[in-house]
Amino acid sequence: MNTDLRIRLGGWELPNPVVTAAGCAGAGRELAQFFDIASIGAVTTKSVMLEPHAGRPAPRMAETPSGMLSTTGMQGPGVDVFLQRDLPWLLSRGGRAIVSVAGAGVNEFGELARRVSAADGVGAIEVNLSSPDPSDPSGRRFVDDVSQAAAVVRTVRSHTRSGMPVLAKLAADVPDVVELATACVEARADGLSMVNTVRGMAVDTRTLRPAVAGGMGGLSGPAIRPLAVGCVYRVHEALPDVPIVGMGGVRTGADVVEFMAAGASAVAVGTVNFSDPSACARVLREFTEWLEARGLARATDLVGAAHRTGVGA
Amino acid sequence: MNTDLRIRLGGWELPNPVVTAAGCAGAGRELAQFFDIASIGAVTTKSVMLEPHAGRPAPRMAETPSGMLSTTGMQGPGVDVFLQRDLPWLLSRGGRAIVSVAGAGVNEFGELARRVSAADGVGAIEVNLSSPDPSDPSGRRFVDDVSQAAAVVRTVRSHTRSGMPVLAKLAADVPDVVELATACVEARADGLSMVNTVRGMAVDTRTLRPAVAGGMGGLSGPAIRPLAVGCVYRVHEALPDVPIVGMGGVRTGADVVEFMAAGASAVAVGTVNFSDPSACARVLREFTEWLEARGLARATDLVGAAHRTGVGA
Amino acid sequence: MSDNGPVQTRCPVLNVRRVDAYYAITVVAPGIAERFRSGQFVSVAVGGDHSSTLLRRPFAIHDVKPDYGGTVEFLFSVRGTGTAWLSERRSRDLLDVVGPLGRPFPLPRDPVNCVLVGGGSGSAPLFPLAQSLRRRGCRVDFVLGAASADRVFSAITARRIAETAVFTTDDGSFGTRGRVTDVLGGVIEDCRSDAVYACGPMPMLRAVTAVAGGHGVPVQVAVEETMACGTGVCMTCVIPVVGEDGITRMVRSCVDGPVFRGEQVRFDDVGSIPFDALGAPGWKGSSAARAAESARDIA
Amino acid sequence: MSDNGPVQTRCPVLNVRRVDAYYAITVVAPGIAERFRSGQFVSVAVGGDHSSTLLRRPFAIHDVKPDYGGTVEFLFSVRGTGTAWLSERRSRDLLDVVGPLGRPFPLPRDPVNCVLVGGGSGSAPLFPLAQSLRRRGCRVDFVLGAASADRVFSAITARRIAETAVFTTDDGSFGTRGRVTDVLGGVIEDCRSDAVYACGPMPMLRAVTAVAGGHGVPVQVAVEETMACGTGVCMTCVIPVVGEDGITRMVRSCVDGPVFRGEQVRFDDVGSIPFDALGAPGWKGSSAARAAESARDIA
Ligand SMILES: Cc1cc2nc3c(=O)[nH]c(=O)nc-3n(C[C@H](O)[C@H](O)[C@H](O)COP(=O)(O)OP(=O)(O)OC[C@H]3O[C@@H](n4cnc5c(N)ncnc54)[C@H](O)[C@@H]3O)c2cc1C
Ligand SMILES: Cc1cc2nc3c(=O)[nH]c(=O)nc-3n(C[C@H](O)[C@H](O)[C@H](O)COP(=O)(O)OP(=O)(O)OC[C@H]3O[C@@H](n4cnc5c(N)ncnc54)[C@H](O)[C@@H]3O)c2cc1C
Ligand SMILES: Cc1cc2nc3c(=O)[nH]c(=O)nc-3n(C[C@H](O)[C@H](O)[C@H](O)COP(=O)(O)O)c2cc1C
Ligand SMILES: Cc1cc2nc3c(=O)[nH]c(=O)nc-3n(C[C@H](O)[C@H](O)[C@H](O)COP(=O)(O)O)c2cc1C
Ligand code: FES
Ligand code: FES
Repeated sequence: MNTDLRIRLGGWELPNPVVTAAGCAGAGRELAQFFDIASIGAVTTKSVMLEPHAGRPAPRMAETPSGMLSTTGMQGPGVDVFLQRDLPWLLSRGGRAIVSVAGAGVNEFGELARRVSAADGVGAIEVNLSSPDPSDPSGRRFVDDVSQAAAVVRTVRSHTRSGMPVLAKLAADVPDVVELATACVEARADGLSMVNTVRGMAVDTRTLRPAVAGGMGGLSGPAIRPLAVGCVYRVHEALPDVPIVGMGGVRTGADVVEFMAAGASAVAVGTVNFSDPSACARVLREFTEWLEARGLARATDLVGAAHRTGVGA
Repeated sequence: MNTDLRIRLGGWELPNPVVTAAGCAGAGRELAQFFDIASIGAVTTKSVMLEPHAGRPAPRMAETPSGMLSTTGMQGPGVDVFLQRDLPWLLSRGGRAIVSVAGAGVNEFGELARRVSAADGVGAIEVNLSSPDPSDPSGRRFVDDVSQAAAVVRTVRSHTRSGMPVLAKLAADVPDVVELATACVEARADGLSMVNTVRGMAVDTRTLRPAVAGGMGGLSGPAIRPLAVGCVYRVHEALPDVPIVGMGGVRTGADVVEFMAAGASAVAVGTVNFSDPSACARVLREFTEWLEARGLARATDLVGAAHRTGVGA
Repeated sequence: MSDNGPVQTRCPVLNVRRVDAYYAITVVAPGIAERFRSGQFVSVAVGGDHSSTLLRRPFAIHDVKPDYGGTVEFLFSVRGTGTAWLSERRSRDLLDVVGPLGRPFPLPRDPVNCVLVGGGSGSAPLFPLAQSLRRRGCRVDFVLGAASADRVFSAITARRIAETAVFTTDDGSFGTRGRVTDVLGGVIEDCRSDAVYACGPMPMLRAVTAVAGGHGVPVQVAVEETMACGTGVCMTCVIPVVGEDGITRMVRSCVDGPVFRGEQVRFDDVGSIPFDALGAPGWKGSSAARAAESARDIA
Repeated sequence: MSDNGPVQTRCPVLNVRRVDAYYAITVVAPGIAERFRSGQFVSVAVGGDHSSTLLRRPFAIHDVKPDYGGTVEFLFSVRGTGTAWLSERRSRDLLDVVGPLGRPFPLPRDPVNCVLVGGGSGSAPLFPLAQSLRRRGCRVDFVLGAASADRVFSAITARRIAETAVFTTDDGSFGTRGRVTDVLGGVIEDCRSDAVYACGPMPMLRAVTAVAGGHGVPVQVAVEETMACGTGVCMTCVIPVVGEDGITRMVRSCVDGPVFRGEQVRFDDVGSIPFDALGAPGWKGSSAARAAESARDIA
């Protein structure tokens, strides 16, 4: 059977729905040692900032049941190095790029969008609204203030060349994810990526100190999948025409099915890249086999299936 | 060594910090087949409502990575039956009772508090603020509105006989758990129980339908422990003198240590009672062994240790 | 803590066998074996101490033997992660097993004629039941159905224990093509059955109850609802059942069942809350109903 | 996908041995064996497919043999859930192993004198290193330390391979009572060492670096930072390292290490972000530094 795996994010077509999650695949180079990086839908690159950032002190991670806590704090070389060194490498291997941007303050987002969308070969821009705003000492995130989040999206959209999709990356631990999503779409986001890590903490029972430096970290991995699927489901219900990149704990092809049935058009593999460096290729294979076994001709037919009855049942 | 396990919740002393979580141990009768129910700190009973409630349709549960989703919807026989049948049984076996109450609307909470605190032998009242208010068709929870939550606590406090501690049970998925906790304490809660299940969802990939009836369910189990520990840590930081009953994914004695180090005075075992019916006794034993191995003489010395440096290290 | 309630034990696996499409695991569990009555089940922890699959898996007890102080056997087909893990166990591995759980089949006082109806792996609890009934002098007849020949359960044993044994398969690869209910009426007539016992999926139990009712014969059904705890504390396994007092309650199939009188189960309403169930949104609690409720189960 | 990069394979366990306080696991992994250079490590998935312990565990490669196409051995002590699970593996079980990972020890071009310093299980990577150095005609001396006698690593092998081998234990139960650094200076003098190689906990590496520096001898250290991925994508394993250009960067110990030149590691600042590190809050990016950065690693 010839299963049609193609999906669309706004005006951009991807060969299949499996992408990487920002910050969990670098810019593709390391994982390309384990599978053909051009074979998956796209690589979402680690959020890039205007300037180099050294990130947070160690320890930066702790394992938790079916998940992990981390605080890398946006470490990266800055947008210049990214555009000169990392992006060209990815494109040279035939990879498709969703470039995640993180600004310190609204204006930086505009500058980042301008530079990134001017670069050759970028497929889409993802706006990281869920990491703490480095320009705000209180540690507040853009998603904590719906109007701030919308302002960032509006700025990015207006600095991004037309036709290039802008995806707003949301968090699950917000007062009302549907309200946030709606505000981002009204600010002209072409799609939504959801969800980012969820704030949490672990105590190291050997030292009796917080297990990651600074106390709170971001929880990711299969543990948070029900939170993520719930967000995707509710947002798709409210905004059925807006493409969603679903993520949070994807480990198998069946998890891709779960996210797509809840309403995602594409699905990102994050933390599981750490535990299984060939995960993206395996997940894509398992997903394809699932579609074939169910006799579904098009991957897109799955999108939102859990909102209807009797799809492919 | 003679380790002192006693802890206090307001004016009430418990022989040790291990209690059951509401809705995860009935009123103690079923688990008493597996261990001596009087040996643990207390039994928190399933939230009782004024009238009998049939709860939500099936399927009511789905397994998720290191957790489960559930929607039982407050099924129960109502407060009369509880006070005549369930509570006396628990007390007859020497058990200590924290009675969880759930009202449909603020007034019912007052009536419940009046009746429960008038009954003989109740140790404390826990106010379930985190399940949907059955009198509100939108499915909103009391915790979603800080002033509503405070109003409920105030009402319960004023209908509860003086000297009996009132614990406000909070959720993790609220805009600001510290603000909520502070409002409850200002409304004269003597302590806080945290956290309840976190809203989430799973899709059954066989049927492509939501795995629990109604779509969204409550996520519990070890998966949510980092969320719960994070809430306890932040609230203890803000309100160091308020006793906290910590819960969310407790599975072992080390997890009790983790919650206490984050700031809990007592720690509840919930979902793990389902997978291991003798869990409470095992967890208490493991916790005691941990204290002995570290040479800590008093369990209370652990409370908040992660906020200081060098405790018992 | 209790002499006839369930116990939790780490039991050594005696052996794991393949039986057609099924696996049979026998564990050494004297405490469970000595308490067992037919219709009861065990719940088994899967995946080891650090597994991400938190919940136990329930399995009907298929056989109990006195060897090694008492062994317990259960059968299963591989369905998902838990049963896949179980199928990989080897002798001497330890399993954490809780049991026996649930209410057993009520046994007739007199030596009456009983038909035992099972579907696929749901047939498991009928075998110890058949033994108990035979010991009481009852006549036992079997009707066993399955999707295909390799899923028909212990056909040889059934033939050995029972007076007659009729088999049906969906694909006709063994016995009669069709469903158990296609042949059940005839068996009840031919064997002059006084009682029906049935285990299997909910739609089958509903159809069996209808056939038995049509013949004026009482039926006991053992249901298989999804269960988080199996011990009665989680309230996730409920189904609507009409009590002796005529009131419908959402009862726990793990401790109030899994065995119910067929006509008391509101099969049409499984998966919903009937409007007239105790405490349903539409329910108006009469003081009589409430008094009945508080009188119930006061120990 | 690449000829000298790491590979991911499901490898059969050849055997699991106890060696004093340690376990040694040998797996059949030709792809890893053929690529291996000393100082590199493997990362192993633990707990099975449905484990709640998501992350791999990193272990230094202790030995590589040509048997069965290529075997790889690593040693570990039981510390937590992952190592406990590993200690229960049996021959023929499959392990999901990724490797070889990390930058190997740089080897001297000339046949110089080398001291190899290890602490506890941290000594593992020194043994294949010693073999490589010997093959190049280098003189090898060992200084191995541990908490107690049963934690001293492969004393016999060390004596066999090396010109001299000195042992220290914290409790004096074997060799000299004290720490490796108490004896290291003497060994460097006595053996006229030209280079030091060290593996073990961070405080030991720092002390060794200080001693070697005091004797004007270069030192290569292999660090053990907590690692989520081991392949360079997660950025959780970073430590502050001074580059050839004098700029401090937070570098990934899994792919930029685990081997570093001792004097380049800012041991005092491990666990923090030095104010002058590239991109630190206090850092003022000069255009020169930025240009250097973008020139770096452009493939
Ligand atoms: C009282 C009772 C007795 C049973 N006896 C038997 C038996 O003798 N032989 C047998 O093969 N099976 C029996 N089952 C069904 C058996 O429990 C399931 O096949 C098993 O739980 C599937 O687990 P899994 O991890 O392989 O499947 P998964 O689908 O991965 O399980 C996921 C979750 O769903 C639950 N679940 C899945 N299928 C069922 C089901 N059919 N019924 C109830 N819960 C389910 C699991 O317990 C688990 O919580 C019985 C069920 C009940 C309630
Ligand atoms: C490059 C490298 C090489 C190593 N080589 C060896 C070796 O040859 N032999 C050996 O015994 N140990 C070695 N270690 C340490 C080994 O990885 C840990 O002992 C092991 O991960 C502990 O896992 P656990 O599940 O038993 O412990 P847990 O404490 O349960 O592990 C929890 C988490 O902490 C991490 N962790 C725990 N201890 C360490 C540690 N000391 N270093 C890094 N991460 C840790 C684990 O990887 C895991 O993510 C090495 C570590 C690194 C980074
Ligand atoms: C170590 C780590 C680094 C991350 N870095 C970023 C980032 O730079 N930008 C971003 O938008 N999300 C980042 N995330 C969030 C992931 O993209 C993803 O949204 C989240 O981890 C949930 O997916 P998962 O459970 O599959 O990992 C990071 C997550 C982890 C674990
Ligand atoms: C099946 C189930 C029923 C619950 N019922 C109640 C309840 O009646 N009242 C309440 O306050 N919390 C209830 N909870 C929440 C638990 O008390 C606890 O806060 C939560 O499950 C987190 O702890 P855990 O991860 O240990 O289960 C319930 C949880 C579960 C899983
Ligand atoms: S399975 Fe928990 S009450 Fe029945
Ligand atoms: S462990 Fe992930 S980058 Fe080093």
